[in-house]
Amino acid sequence: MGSLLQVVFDALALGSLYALAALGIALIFGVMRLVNFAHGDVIAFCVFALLWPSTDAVAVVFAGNLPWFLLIPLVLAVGAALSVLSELVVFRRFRRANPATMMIASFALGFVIRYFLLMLYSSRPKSISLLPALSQPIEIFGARIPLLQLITILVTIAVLFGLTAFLRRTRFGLEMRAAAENFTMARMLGVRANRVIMGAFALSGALAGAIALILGSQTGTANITMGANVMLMAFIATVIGGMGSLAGAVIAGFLLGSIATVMQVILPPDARAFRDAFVYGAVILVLIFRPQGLLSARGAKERV
Amino acid sequence: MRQSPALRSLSTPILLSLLLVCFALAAVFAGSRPFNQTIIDIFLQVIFVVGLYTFVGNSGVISFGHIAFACLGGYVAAWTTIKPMLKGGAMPGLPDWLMQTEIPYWASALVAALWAALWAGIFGSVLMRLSGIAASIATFAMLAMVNSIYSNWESVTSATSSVVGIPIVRVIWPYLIAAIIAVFVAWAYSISRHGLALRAARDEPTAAAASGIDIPRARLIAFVLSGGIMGAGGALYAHSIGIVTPDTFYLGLTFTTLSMLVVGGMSTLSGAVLGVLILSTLIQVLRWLEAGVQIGTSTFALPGGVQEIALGAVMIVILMFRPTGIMGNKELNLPMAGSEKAGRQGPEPQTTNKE
Amino acid sequence: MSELVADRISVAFAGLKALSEVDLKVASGQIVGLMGPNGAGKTTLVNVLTGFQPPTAGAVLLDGAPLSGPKPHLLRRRGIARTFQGGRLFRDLLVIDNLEVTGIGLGQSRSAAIAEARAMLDWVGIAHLANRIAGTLPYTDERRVAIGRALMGRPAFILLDEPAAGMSGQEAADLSALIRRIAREMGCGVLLIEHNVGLVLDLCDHIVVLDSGAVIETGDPAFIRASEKVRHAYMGTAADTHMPVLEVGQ
Amino acid sequence: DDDKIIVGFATAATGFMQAYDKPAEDAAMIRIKEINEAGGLLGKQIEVVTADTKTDRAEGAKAGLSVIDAGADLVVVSCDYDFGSPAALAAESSGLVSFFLCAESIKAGIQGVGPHSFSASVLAAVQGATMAQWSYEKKGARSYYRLLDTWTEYNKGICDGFDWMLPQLADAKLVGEDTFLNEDASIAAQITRIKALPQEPDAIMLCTMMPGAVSAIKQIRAAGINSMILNGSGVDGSYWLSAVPDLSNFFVPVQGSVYGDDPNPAVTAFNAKYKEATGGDPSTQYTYPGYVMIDVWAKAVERAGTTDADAVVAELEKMNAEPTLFGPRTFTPELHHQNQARYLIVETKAGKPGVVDEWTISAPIPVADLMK
Amino acid sequence: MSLLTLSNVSVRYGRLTAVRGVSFSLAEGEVLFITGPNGAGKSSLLRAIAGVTPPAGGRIDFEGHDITGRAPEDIARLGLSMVPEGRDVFGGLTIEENLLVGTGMHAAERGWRARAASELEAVYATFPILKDRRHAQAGLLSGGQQQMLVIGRALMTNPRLVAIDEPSLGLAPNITDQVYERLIALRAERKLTLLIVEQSSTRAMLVGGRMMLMRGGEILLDGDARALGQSEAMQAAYFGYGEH
Ligand SMILES: Nc1ncnc2c1ncn2[C@@H]1O[C@H](COP(=O)(O)OP(=O)(O)OP(=O)(O)O)[C@@H](O)[C@H]1O
Ligand SMILES: Nc1ncnc2c1ncn2[C@@H]1O[C@H](COP(=O)(O)OP(=O)(O)OP(=O)(O)O)[C@@H](O)[C@H]1O
Ligand SMILES: [Mg+2]
Ligand SMILES: [Mg+2]
Repeated sequence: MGSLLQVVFDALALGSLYALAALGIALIFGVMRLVNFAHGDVIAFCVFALLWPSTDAVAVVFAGNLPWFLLIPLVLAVGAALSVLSELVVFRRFRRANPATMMIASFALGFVIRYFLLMLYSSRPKSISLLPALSQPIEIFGARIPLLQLITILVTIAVLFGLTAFLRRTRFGLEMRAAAENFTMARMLGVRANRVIMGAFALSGALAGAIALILGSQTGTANITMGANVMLMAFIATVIGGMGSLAGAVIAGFLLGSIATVMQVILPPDARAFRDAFVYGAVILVLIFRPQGLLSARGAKERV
Repeated sequence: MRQSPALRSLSTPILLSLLLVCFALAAVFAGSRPFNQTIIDIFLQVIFVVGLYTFVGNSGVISFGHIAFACLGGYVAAWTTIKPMLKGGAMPGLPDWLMQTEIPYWASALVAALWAALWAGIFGSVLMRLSGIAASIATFAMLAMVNSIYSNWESVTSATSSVVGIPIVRVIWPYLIAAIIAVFVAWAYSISRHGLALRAARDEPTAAAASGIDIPRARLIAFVLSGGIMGAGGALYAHSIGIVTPDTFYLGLTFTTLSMLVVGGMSTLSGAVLGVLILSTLIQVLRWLEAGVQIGTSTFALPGGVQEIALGAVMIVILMFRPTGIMGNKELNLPMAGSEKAGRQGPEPQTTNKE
Repeated sequence: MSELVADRISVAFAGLKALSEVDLKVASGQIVGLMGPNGAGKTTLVNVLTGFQPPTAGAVLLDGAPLSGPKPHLLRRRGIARTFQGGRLFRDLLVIDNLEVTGIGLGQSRSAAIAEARAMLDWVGIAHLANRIAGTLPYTDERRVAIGRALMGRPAFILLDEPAAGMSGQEAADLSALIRRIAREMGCGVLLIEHNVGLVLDLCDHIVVLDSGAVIETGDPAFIRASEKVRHAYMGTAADTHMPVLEVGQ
Repeated sequence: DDDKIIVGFATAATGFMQAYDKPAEDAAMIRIKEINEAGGLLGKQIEVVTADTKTDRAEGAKAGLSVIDAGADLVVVSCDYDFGSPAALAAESSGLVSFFLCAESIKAGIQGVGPHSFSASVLAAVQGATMAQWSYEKKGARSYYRLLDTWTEYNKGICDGFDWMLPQLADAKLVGEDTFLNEDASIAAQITRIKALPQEPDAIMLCTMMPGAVSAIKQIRAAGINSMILNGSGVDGSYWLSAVPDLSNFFVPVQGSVYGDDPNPAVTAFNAKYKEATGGDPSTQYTYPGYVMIDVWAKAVERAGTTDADAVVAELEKMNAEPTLFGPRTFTPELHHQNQARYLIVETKAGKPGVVDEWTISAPIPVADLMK
Repeated sequence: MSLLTLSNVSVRYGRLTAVRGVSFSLAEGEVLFITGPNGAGKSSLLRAIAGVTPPAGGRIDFEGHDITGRAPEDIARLGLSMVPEGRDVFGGLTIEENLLVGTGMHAAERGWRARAASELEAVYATFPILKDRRHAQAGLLSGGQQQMLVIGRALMTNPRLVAIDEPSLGLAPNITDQVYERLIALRAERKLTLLIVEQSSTRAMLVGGRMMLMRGGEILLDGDARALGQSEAMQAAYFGYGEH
């Protein structure tokens, strides 16, 4: 029983990160039909913002030493600011572009951010000690879960409910969803759509900041490509969750983490290296049986 | 007199091929081996982007997975062209007959095309039912699966370690010819009945179904064909540098290829080819700048990393001003439909009388 | 003679009964009108007949045999064609290609498809539009192209969903003539959905009126015109009821 | 040109390989400068040409061709086999000697490039074997757990060496094994498997590299697993230790110490020189093979009296336990790599790394075992 | 005082000129029908007024503000509500949410929520079917139901002027009547000004008011709806008889 619970915890530990990241991706996707590949680089940027620019191997910590109650808002603000900046400078000009164009633009933007970091910090991974107290595992019913992951799970769920309530219940949320569906029509109804979208970017950027904090404290590393893998999994979670459905994205994020964990547990040692092949195979299966996603977002299916 | 549309559009692949020939000639006249290699790379990229275009351009489904077929092709080159002796060491799990096989590079490219097309058929028959972003993710999952398998199947792919001993081909002609063939194949497909049906389905899937078009099947045909092109490209890529590893054929190449296609204009063949030529030229120029150019007495050089930043910025700017890519929805065509000479002879004497 | 029958078709969407036990029959050469208020289920019925919407209960019979498997492209190949409430042309293709593609979808050879497409454009009266990009056409012409496209391969049945919406009187009259020719000259069975009551009453041999997913009246035009039920559920000014009028002097 | 000797560096000046190539290249430059100051090689000054591979294979081939066209007598290629081999293959087909800056796969040499190719470093397998034997002999470890990051060949190489050594150690036992991927955000499931063992293993052989190594180590220690952790050289350096405060019971094999406590004072002197040249201390031991490379190649050229590739290769292949600043080096006609080497053992205790021992595996790892 | 004034407005799409130098003004409380054949430029004109397609030339004033080239949301906030051609419902939102989107622009005013609620009831009273399905997804409505929704939505914002492009498109005859009833009632209640585009002049003749005929991007006729509707000139202008 304890070991089963442990598997659940391990799955949650991995999944919570994907789930939280998926929220940031799903939000922007829901609002703009934009698959924001720059999101991963925003995550990396947030971590590097804690270090002084230097190409030495040893990281020169700068804001990273702040007490947590300053550190956390700072990182969230950096993420939000960079994200809003990217909307102002780049994405605003792509309102009418097709999704593929926006996606490549976001990819190019991510490229710019990545190489900018590379110039300042070199490609060498750097080590930082972020919120070290959070690495301690805690025991629940004989199963172990790092405090950090527990916090991640709680944050994910809180953000999910917060965002959902925000989108469902507030005027701003309603306007955001309307602008997402039909930008021009929303404007014709007096919605200041550009501001609304900027708000979405700010939220998504702050979520990137949150991921940065979690990844940073979990891995102890600042790495130019650190956001990329999480971003990729989050993107997949967004799609199999049902495009634009926040709850779907979160569930799918946890699901991906669980599949990976379960594969790791049940596969014989020789096959474990192929774990990802099984995980992606499962992704294909989910898509084949539920092309619209686990919780298909409302309006996703056009009627004839 | 109007010519048939098919014949009229023939000028597109011809013009594109001439452009490629110009690049090849530039390499020959420059006589520098690194430059020659650069042009070879450009031709390989043309093959990849044209292969991707064959599916993406006609179906409108963004595929993140096509580089998997290049991977399959690259390993076919490894399986069929490495000396049997070497093969045994690196990939002991190969079946005996394959172990003994040693064929020339062009034959390996052909086999690679068939092998990749076969797998495109197998994956495609499952995936082509999906559309939109779900299809994109499914193709990505396919890529990740292939990558995971090839990165770990020690006995037949040598896992993550580079497979060496693939004969290196450093002359430019085979690559030029392959790129031109790819261009013509893509062109022939897009004007074929299958291509036409698929493009119709791209714009209006509902109406296409109501017009009797079997959309999954139409997509599958394009998928198989483009998989074949990618496979051949992958094999030639292996011959251009002499090694293959699975991570050559993963996210990096996927995004380069997609970017070139989208920046060029993903719904036209001209966009596919010009996207490669323009971006590659840009990259090359930036690299020269980065390496330092002599202006007068002083050398001017960009600091390292600026090249990539500039490339990203230029791509964004191009897309800002041309959201449908450089070519938009237009094909490169002779200004005067039907007269094959017009393009090359420069401005024709103005003898036409205006009504 | 061929016959398309909706046999006790029901469709439910998550609690909403869009259609309940609807019967309908169209025979070759016949024009059947389908009327009803907004949301009555007319489009849904067409979707069922063309395979876009699997029915919750009931069956679609073609010449007495049930059609199995809701695959729109297969039903189209068996001769059940339709148009849509919006134009849904292949906007980036030429008009002629719009028709040619349909020929290809039906399995014709390329040259046969082109030949038939040309003949069809001519027959529908829009031969001059052959080389226009479909996306740039005005509304009325768009409708005609859509009808021409649906007529490729000479389907046994054609289902028209509000083809005259947004048309002026004269344009509607031209369309009406075209529809009559489709039935008379091609021998097609036509199912016509229209809110232009005059057009329906004038054109149809037989009319079915739906309301809230159920058939409330069927009969010939004269009968429908006289029906109190239909008037109540559906008719407005067109059947000369009261109409708001601005006070004089404004 | 006849009045100078050209060394061509087809290495990464940008991209992630730069972090590995640059320090080794700097060290090579120091050796070149020393030689030039001492009157040059065969009386000629050594000149350097460079071309950037951009951490890309296709670019690597181009960079190789560039330096060859610039007249290189020796082609130095990227640290890693995958990224260095395109340039090395170009050199091989031009009949030139090529050296990998610090590749640790057996393919970096005859097996993967050809008879003119060498590596300046030591095989990864030797690292795994060294750690296994040393911990067995000196630390009394008996139960081992093997955790492999399948991301690169280098990682697998370490574990291969470990696997080769383990059966030779009487009553040493492998109590479990698992894999992960460098980029995995969490290795919770792998840790659970270790925790599920009836007894904590004496040692965990961790075959991985940066940056995933830090994450793995952090998570292992956070989970309260205190076994010794044995590693390859890839995790050498103190730059990352801040991420795992107070790390202890952690062991790394190195060719020379960057911590200022190398038993050989000449190494410490080199470190000073390096700092003078680059402004920083060497951050990992991967700086050193660059120096060794120029050193052995120059000796071979002197002995051959020419830069002619075949003559130089013949001289290199005669080297048997040739002393260098970082231990003896041997090349044979079968192997252009080190399948046995002296390693310093660095232990990290309460967050402080320092040399605690020196170990050479009892027998070279047979080439046949390395090739399987 | 005129509420809306157009002076010499033109609209271009690339090389094609869809509206050529149109000028007219509309007084508060007036009802103006614009009719004309396909491609006359009616929709383009409306889009220019609403700021969706900025005019290529000319000037538009609304309530004394120059709104030429202003952003659509600013124009909407001045009280000009537009129902575009083709049903632009927010398919993923519920019907009620669709109706409420536009009320947000009054959020700065006091008591806007209460007013929004009463507007909502008024729309539901006109179109009971919308009330029945208030929590259903708008994208799943039938064509005509969507048309009701967009008209209702435009009225929710408490506008001074509504511009509606083909209100009767796809509506059952009795529903069309209801739409007009409601519009006319609103005009009486709060001096709502109406600008309605209809393909045919029949409805304008029934309702009365002012009518303009557009063709080829220009206004050919302008006058009383009933009088114009019956005139020979109308027929001729509509079909362009006697022009060539
Ligand atoms: N996919 C669906 N999901 C849920 N409800 C649906 C769906 N399709 C149709 N409906 C509902 O079924 C009912 C019938 O719709 P249908 O489109 O058939 O009406 P219609 O008679 O064509 O109306 P109109 O004249 O307005 O076009 C409507 O209330 C509609 O909202
Ligand atoms: N977005 C556009 N791009 C290019 N041309 C356009 C565009 N929109 C309209 N047009 C052209 O402008 C002209 C006027 O079109 P508009 O839609 O304003 O006419 P309309 O009077 O509303 O016609 P309808 O009664 O069919 O709605 C037409 O020739 C049309 O083809
Ligand atoms: Mg309908
Ligand atoms: Mg219009």
